[in-house]
Amino acid sequence: MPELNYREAVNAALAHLLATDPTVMVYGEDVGEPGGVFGVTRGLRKTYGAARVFDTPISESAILGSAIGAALMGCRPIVEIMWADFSLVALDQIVNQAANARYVSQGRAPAPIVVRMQQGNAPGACAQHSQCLEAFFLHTPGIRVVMPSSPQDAYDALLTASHVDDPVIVIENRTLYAGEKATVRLRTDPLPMGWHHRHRSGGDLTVVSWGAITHRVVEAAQRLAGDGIETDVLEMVWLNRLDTDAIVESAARTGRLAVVHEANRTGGFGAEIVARVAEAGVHLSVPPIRIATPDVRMPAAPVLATTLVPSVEVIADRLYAAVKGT
Amino acid sequence: MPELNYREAVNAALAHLLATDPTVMVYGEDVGEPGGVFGVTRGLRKTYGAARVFDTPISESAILGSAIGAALMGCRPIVEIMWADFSLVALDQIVNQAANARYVSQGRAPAPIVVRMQQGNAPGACAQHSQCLEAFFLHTPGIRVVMPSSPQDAYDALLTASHVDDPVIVIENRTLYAGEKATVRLRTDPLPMGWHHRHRSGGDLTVVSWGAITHRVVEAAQRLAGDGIETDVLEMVWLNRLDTDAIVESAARTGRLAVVHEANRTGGFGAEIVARVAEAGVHLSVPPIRIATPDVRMPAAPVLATTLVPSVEVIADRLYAAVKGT
Amino acid sequence: MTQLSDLYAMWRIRAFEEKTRELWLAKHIIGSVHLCIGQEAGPVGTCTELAPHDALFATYRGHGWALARGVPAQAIFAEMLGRASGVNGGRGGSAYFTAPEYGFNGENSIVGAAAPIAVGAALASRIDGSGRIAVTVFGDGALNQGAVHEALNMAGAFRLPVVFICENNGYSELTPIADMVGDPQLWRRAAAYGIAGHRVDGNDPQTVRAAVAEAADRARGGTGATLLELMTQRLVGHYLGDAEQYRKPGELDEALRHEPLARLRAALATTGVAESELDEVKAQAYAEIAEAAQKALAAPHADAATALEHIYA
Amino acid sequence: MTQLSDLYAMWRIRAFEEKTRELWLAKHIIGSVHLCIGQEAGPVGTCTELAPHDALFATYRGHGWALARGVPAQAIFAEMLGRASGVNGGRGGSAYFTAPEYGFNGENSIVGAAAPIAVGAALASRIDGSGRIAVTVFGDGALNQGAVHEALNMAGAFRLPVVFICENNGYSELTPIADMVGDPQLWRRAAAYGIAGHRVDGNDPQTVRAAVAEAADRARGGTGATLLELMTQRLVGHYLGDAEQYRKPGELDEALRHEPLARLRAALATTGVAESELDEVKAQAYAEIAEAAQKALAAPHADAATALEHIYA
Ligand SMILES: Cc1ncc(C[n+]2csc(CCOP(=O)(O)OP(=O)(O)O)c2C)c(N)n1
Ligand SMILES: Cc1ncc(C[n+]2csc(CCOP(=O)(O)OP(=O)(O)O)c2C)c(N)n1
Ligand SMILES: [Mg+2]
Ligand SMILES: [Mg+2]
Repeated sequence: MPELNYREAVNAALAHLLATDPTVMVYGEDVGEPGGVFGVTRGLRKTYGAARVFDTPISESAILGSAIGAALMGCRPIVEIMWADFSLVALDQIVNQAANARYVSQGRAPAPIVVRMQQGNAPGACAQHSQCLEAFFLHTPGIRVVMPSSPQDAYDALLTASHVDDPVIVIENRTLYAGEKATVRLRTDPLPMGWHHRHRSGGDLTVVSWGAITHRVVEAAQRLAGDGIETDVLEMVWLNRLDTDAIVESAARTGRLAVVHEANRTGGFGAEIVARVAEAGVHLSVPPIRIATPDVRMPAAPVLATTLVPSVEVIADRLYAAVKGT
Repeated sequence: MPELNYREAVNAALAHLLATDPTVMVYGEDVGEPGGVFGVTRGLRKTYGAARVFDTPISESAILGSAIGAALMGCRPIVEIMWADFSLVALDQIVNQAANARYVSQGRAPAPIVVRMQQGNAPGACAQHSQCLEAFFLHTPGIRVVMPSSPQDAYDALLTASHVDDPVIVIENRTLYAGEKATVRLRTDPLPMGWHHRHRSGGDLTVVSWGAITHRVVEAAQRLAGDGIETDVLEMVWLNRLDTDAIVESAARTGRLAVVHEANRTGGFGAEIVARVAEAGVHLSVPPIRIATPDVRMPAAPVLATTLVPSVEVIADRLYAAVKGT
Repeated sequence: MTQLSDLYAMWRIRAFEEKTRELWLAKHIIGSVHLCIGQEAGPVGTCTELAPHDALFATYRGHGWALARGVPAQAIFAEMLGRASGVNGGRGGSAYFTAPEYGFNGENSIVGAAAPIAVGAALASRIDGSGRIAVTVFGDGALNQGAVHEALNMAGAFRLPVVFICENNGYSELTPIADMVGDPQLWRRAAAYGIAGHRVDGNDPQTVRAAVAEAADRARGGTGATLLELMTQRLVGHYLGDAEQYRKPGELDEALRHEPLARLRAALATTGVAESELDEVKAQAYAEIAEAAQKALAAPHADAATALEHIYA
Repeated sequence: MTQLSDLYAMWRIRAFEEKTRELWLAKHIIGSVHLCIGQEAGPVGTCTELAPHDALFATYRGHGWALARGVPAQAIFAEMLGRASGVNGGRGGSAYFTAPEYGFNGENSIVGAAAPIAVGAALASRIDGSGRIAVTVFGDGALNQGAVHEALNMAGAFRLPVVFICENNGYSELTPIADMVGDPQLWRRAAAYGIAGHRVDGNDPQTVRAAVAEAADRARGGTGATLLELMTQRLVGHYLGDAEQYRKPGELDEALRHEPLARLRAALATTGVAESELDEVKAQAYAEIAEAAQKALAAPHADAATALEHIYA
């Protein structure tokens, strides 16, 4: 099993899909010849040819719309939107087009596209290159959403997404691409979608998170363990399909709930998690909390941005307070 | 005080704004000469001239973007997006542009646009003309959102929106335009934003809703009153700014919470309401409920659609069950 | 004889649209309906040039295109009537149904959104060996939509087998297209994309056919896309219920003098086809359509219990 | 003498960009930075033709435009350095700052998004009596974005006072524009919108100036918009850190022979300006910029406690 970083894992998944499924195409801006602005698609065009791996004009509606059209004809396109923020120039194609295809045709003309995008803040990024938009896609019935944060999940998410017969948004994170290498099992049979990870088991507090910020959550949870606080840390790799039962089970057991996401607080998917737990009738001993970026636009200066996106310290402090009541 | 239906109330507000503020422009597709596909802007072009009231190409990005540009120059444009669904071809201009203008310029270059749109299902409407998208705008810091459901609120919402120095999305509903006339006070001093209505006062159950479905909620609440169940019915006309305190106060008092919206359930703004009440530490005697359109695309056939959008009966039954536990 | 079959095909569409209006007025059909009365020559001239495996993407004004492509009238009526036997079981309705088994890859109720989708169908044919070409139909106003521009550009840059058909009926809903563009000769936009462009009489099925045949050849031959501007007029409102206050005096009378059915009928009469035969063609079309509507009306409504099916695989 | 002041203005931009790179390499500036080295003639030739009340909208590659419009170098450095004294107090950074008090109405980090915004600034001038014209700058690749198309069309249809400036530097990020369009003569797209269009040498400030002057006259005269394609080349990567593997062999050497500073210097030398004077102009520009950077570096960082201000009015 090879040692791969996140970027290499995505690349390996794409290579595998191109190699095994002749209907797979991989395209987007700078995706072909240059191999992607983050190097994720490097080498694929050379191996799999310009008809299947190619660059496009700066035309997100054409990228997404054409993916839908190709999927309607039986292909399995995997397209890239360079930043989740840019999907907003073409959201129609995801929400009004891809999401409806299966339902309206009663299953006869589905649009099983895979849209890779990456999102979130990175040092110095401006407000137009920093948003976490998963909540938009999660409020769109008909669309699946997965947010891998490790090389293994990056590989598995893509493999599964390409085999799922629904449109899937795979949300990556550019701060992870060049991260540490890990042993990645290059499975060839896709996992069933919907998995999550329990990073720690504990009885004091349920902590639910997803995406890159999970790394901070895990670190914060480690610190809490040093204080004798045992958290149950769930990373929901798939947000749709979501394993609500796992969350409810944990929250019912610990009696305390925190949700952590990088997206802005109001209307973020954390609200949905809290609502589902409340609706399930789980009795919490203290009110649930959401740890998120406040309702703000993202400033470019790192000195400002770092006070907004929850840090390990902020997460640890708030989790601590949730348990110790301070 | 005149008797106006919803459409006439919107028209009256637009006329007042055009008459009193020379920087107001009113434009959009079919808005000028034809007076709008719903007749909302009828007569305005004739009175206020083609430079201020005009039709546009079918170019939502140009409509929204140009509104921002005009606002940056000191104008107060009021533009129409014919259906909320169509905003998805141009969401960038709202989320990446208008929402950022004030923050990034530290208040020196705000974009106080008003975007009127209407949304929701109506009999026979297809999946691309039926969505309720308020949750998208409510997850966009920097944007205000108001959803009037009565002629008076339609008038007041627009008046206030045009005076607010932030971008405001005014979400109307086409099923209301030709509704019953009501006495409308044509105030000239805008109300401060953020208001809500308490349609009924009661101690058994807090019911929070917004938009056109509020009419069904009020009717359902009346039925419940017949069964001796007294509900506290809050219509949140403004969803941003939201009067969270009013909701929390009511829920704390009744110990029961239901949120009703027409938007799809998962990731709808109902989740935010439930989450805020839970976070506030309100002790509910029964789990909160959300009554919403399930996670589905909207079928055109009324016989199908009516089983999906919560009806008065469904709302009444679920509210009843929330109180009586059946 | 092509011209007689064109006449029949166009009467069928006309009859279908008239029956649709009748059903709408009688409140059997609920919701927005966009008729193509006056625009029948476009679909009839085009669809004979398409192979079964070609892809066709239309708009909300798509009944005529679906019929010309072979979708059974009864299934479309049933769709608009919300019947289980509707081509989409009532999910799509008048303005958003699809019938891929007939090579009719769907209406679309978002202006211009199908153009990039059609480009994707053409992209697919680069790798699937199908030889498919893709045709996308939209109105004059749709050319002002960003997505259409992106589609035209991508098709031009990649020399994809796409035929872009713009039905220029003079209006975008209630607004004259001439007021919404800098150059009302819309076909000239093709040059910007490096693709072929032509404006043709869109009320004559033979003229349309010849133009489409040439464009389809170009597409199949691998030399690229075409933008065809079909000049036509709708003789009815944008949608049912449209008060049409935007019409100039005499405009409709003038339009009636160029409308495709009267024209073709007159042309055929000149070539010696008997009036009785021409009447018979019309009568047959109306009879076929009446029967289809009748059967659709008699079918059971969609089952509400199925409303949540097919959201996900 | 215009040409000497052009030389100075261009050296100022060059010096600014080089200093920016230095600060980025030293990790004083964090995040994406897009330099306009090689493209200095566009902003310098353009901005002299704009009145203070005109509106100018640029892109992430906007330092040169801001400088030419009069935004102080120090305030831009401070912005990129995240200082409280930055032109937006560090909110915008290198790629998304605005300085409306200088008639610089902002960079934009969404490709093409500023074009419709500029159209709105022109719309406003129809009712506010300001006589303002709006200028929007974007790259070659941006012309393939739907929003730019919609902006061009609206400006054409309404004959609005807009000058669309396309800086064609041959690449959209890492991809050659020639591969992404059907016709690489981008200026020809103007015809589709019924507006004037020209391609000019974008590396000569005087040529740019003349073209902009004509376009501005047209705009001020009420006869409509113009699309100007400025042919230029960036001598550096798309962003700092770009490995530029997409360059063809010899491409940069060739580009260096046409780059605006060397050209103007050589031209001035031919007309008899002393080498020493030319050196002095350059030295002055570098000195001014070095001092601005120095001051910016010395200023205090933005105050984290203010990060939540100005979200709403
Ligand atoms: C993106 C979008 N904007 C607006 C509309 C509303 N709308 C529906 S049809 C139409 C006019 C289209 O005109 P044209 O393209 O000329 O087609 P026609 O209806 O004349 O066939 C408009 C504006 C829409 N459906 N989608
Ligand atoms: C809508 C959108 N899509 C993609 C991007 C990513 N992106 C940033 S710059 C760029 C290339 C722009 O090329 P061009 O317009 O030629 O301008 P240049 O950078 O060459 O000045 C791209 C694709 C973006 N910022 N916005
Ligand atoms: Mg039309
Ligand atoms: Mg470029």
